[in-house]
Amino acid sequence: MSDAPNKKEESLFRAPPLAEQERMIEALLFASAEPVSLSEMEARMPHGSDPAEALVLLRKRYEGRGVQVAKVGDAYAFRTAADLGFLMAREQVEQRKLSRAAIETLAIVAYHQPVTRAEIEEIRGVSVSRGTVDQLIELDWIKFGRRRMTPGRPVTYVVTTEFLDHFGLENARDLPGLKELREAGLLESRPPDGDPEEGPDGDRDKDTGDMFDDDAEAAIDDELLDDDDL
Amino acid sequence: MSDAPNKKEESLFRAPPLAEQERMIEALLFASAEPVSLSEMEARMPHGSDPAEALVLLRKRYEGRGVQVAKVGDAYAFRTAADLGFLMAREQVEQRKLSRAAIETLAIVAYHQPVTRAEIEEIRGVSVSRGTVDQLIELDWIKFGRRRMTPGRPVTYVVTTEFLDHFGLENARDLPGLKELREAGLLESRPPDGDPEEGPDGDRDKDTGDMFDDDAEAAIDDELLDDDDL
Amino acid sequence: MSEAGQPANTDDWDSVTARREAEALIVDVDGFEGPLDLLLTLSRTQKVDLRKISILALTEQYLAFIEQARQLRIELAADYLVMAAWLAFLKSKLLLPPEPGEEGPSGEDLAAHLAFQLERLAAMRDCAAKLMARDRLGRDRFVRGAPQAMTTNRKITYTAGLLDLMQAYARIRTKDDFRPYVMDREKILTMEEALDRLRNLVGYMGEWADLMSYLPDGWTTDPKARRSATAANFAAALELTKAGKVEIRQSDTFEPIQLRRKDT
Repeated sequence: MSDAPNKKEESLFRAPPLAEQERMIEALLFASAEPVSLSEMEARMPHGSDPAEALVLLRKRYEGRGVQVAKVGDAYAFRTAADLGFLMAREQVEQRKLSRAAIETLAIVAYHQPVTRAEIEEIRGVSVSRGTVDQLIELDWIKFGRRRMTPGRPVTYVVTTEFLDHFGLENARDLPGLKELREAGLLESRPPDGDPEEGPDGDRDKDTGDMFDDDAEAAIDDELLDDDDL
Repeated sequence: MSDAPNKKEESLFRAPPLAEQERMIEALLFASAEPVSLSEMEARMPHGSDPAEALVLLRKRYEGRGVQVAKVGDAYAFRTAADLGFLMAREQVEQRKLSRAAIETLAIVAYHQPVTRAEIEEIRGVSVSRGTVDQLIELDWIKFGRRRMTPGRPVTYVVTTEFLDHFGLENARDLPGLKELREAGLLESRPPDGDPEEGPDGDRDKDTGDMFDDDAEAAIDDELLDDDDL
Repeated sequence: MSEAGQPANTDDWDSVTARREAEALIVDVDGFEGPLDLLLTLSRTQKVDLRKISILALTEQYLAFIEQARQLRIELAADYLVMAAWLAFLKSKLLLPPEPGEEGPSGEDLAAHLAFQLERLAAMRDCAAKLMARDRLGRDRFVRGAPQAMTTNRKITYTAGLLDLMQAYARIRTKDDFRPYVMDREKILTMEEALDRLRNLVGYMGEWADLMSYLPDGWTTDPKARRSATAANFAAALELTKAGKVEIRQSDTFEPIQLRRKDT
């Protein structure tokens, strides 16, 4: 009990050893929410301390370490070494299965592009939710194509290069047609009465044909700029 | 775009040098106020890193420094050295005044975990008010453990990682005086047998023994995952 | 092991100091955390190791305390009275010889248990004090004052293979005239049929894909059909593997079985 005041008094006259001061600054900088100025260090440390000198040692100690003593204005703070910033952001990839609505919509865009939402709905026989289209756009698998020159100038959808990459296709035209699908056993039911040849190169040849030429691509960009429908 | 997978593949084969891994852990632990688990470190560090090994180096490096690597459960954190607390008057968090009941209940949970409310009451000889347990849960110092497989399937309480962190314990086995209490038979529910042949470590060895053995510890972790009472 | 059986030593209790202490206790009765706490406090007047405490003396003290409280018309919680009743019972057990053929624990056992409870409570109090005196976070040890945000960007990637795409398209295009596969033996897919079908699909198998994704449409919902189709498909997949057409793998027991085309 009687030791404590003595000890304190002693420290009034004898500053702690420099190595001890270095430890103190280390703890102070670590625990402080704001950068700490020299005068503040001095105010907090035992009387007679020389934070400037101890700081030199501390900065040297942290040279090349994972954190560094940085000077911020006239104050000091620990900062993550610049080359290790990548550790702070972590990417976690989660795989999910695409919903049935999304995969069907995607398939229709792939086989029928450029295709309007109304057409997608007609083919699927159910309405297509905004979310489904948005999701496919966000996935970078479909994008807006040229507006259809019909009343209302509806926007069309086409597949993207990313889509082709992902599905390992050179071109959307490489997608097997219905006949091939059937031959591959992918169609379990009897052939539909419609055109057996119908496929991506079916009767929409003209529409599809110009889909991937340069003009169309350029047009798409324009579209997005003046599209007030979004 | 096409670079990324290559880069990743490369890192599959070459983990960073150990010294570099140590820097990374240093940066990670400095960045976080909460303890960082080994698995979290591993997830953030380049593939093939061995944080456990690098941590040994890091802990050694900070021995006696102003900040220290503390082990908290299976996680790690930098904490300022306890002897320098006096510098941090400004950072001091006002410690919530705990009632005697709360403090005793906390100690009982820590030393007897997993422990039921009835057991706490039996030890204190008085009923435990709802508020006491709530307060400790709110402080994040205790949590629900696995239900006891006895009639009524009562819930049990165990201490948390935050508890360990707050009181500077690596794990619950490091509680002060735990060994002595066990040897004196004071962690049991009945007095040591009077039979001089048996001694305090008599036939109830098994009961006491498993209070802190690995099975029990593992059980505590499991608990949180499947406890549907929360 | 305890002195419980010995006659009560009430000398201390009669002393002026002890009386004063007891009166102070009564005034403070609200401050006690139940009868055990009160007993523990009373036991301190014996100034002996808790292990050597005289339970009988303690019992006398407690009963006297309750009696005084009653005289002073201090209302005591029921627990205190229950304890008093129990201690009175204990006292009689300690003082009277056991009745022949009596069942249950002896007075000595009960006294030993009470002594144990007191010791255990005292130990816990001790531990609590030690715990609270440790170098605590936010008081003696400090966390990083300027933590940096460590983010985890949860990136969701959607998996869909070419096969899914084509199957989806086929499903839509054939919806109108779709009818379930009808066979002689309903709900039984033969291995030959599965093999024929899989052989055709091999060309489209790129990356590893779940065997189950190759089940024919219309065979996935009905449990019986699904079981048959799964078995047939699996057997067919093994055949194709044997023939060197596909590769097959399973990461663990009960994990999905995956197939991919074997590049030659």
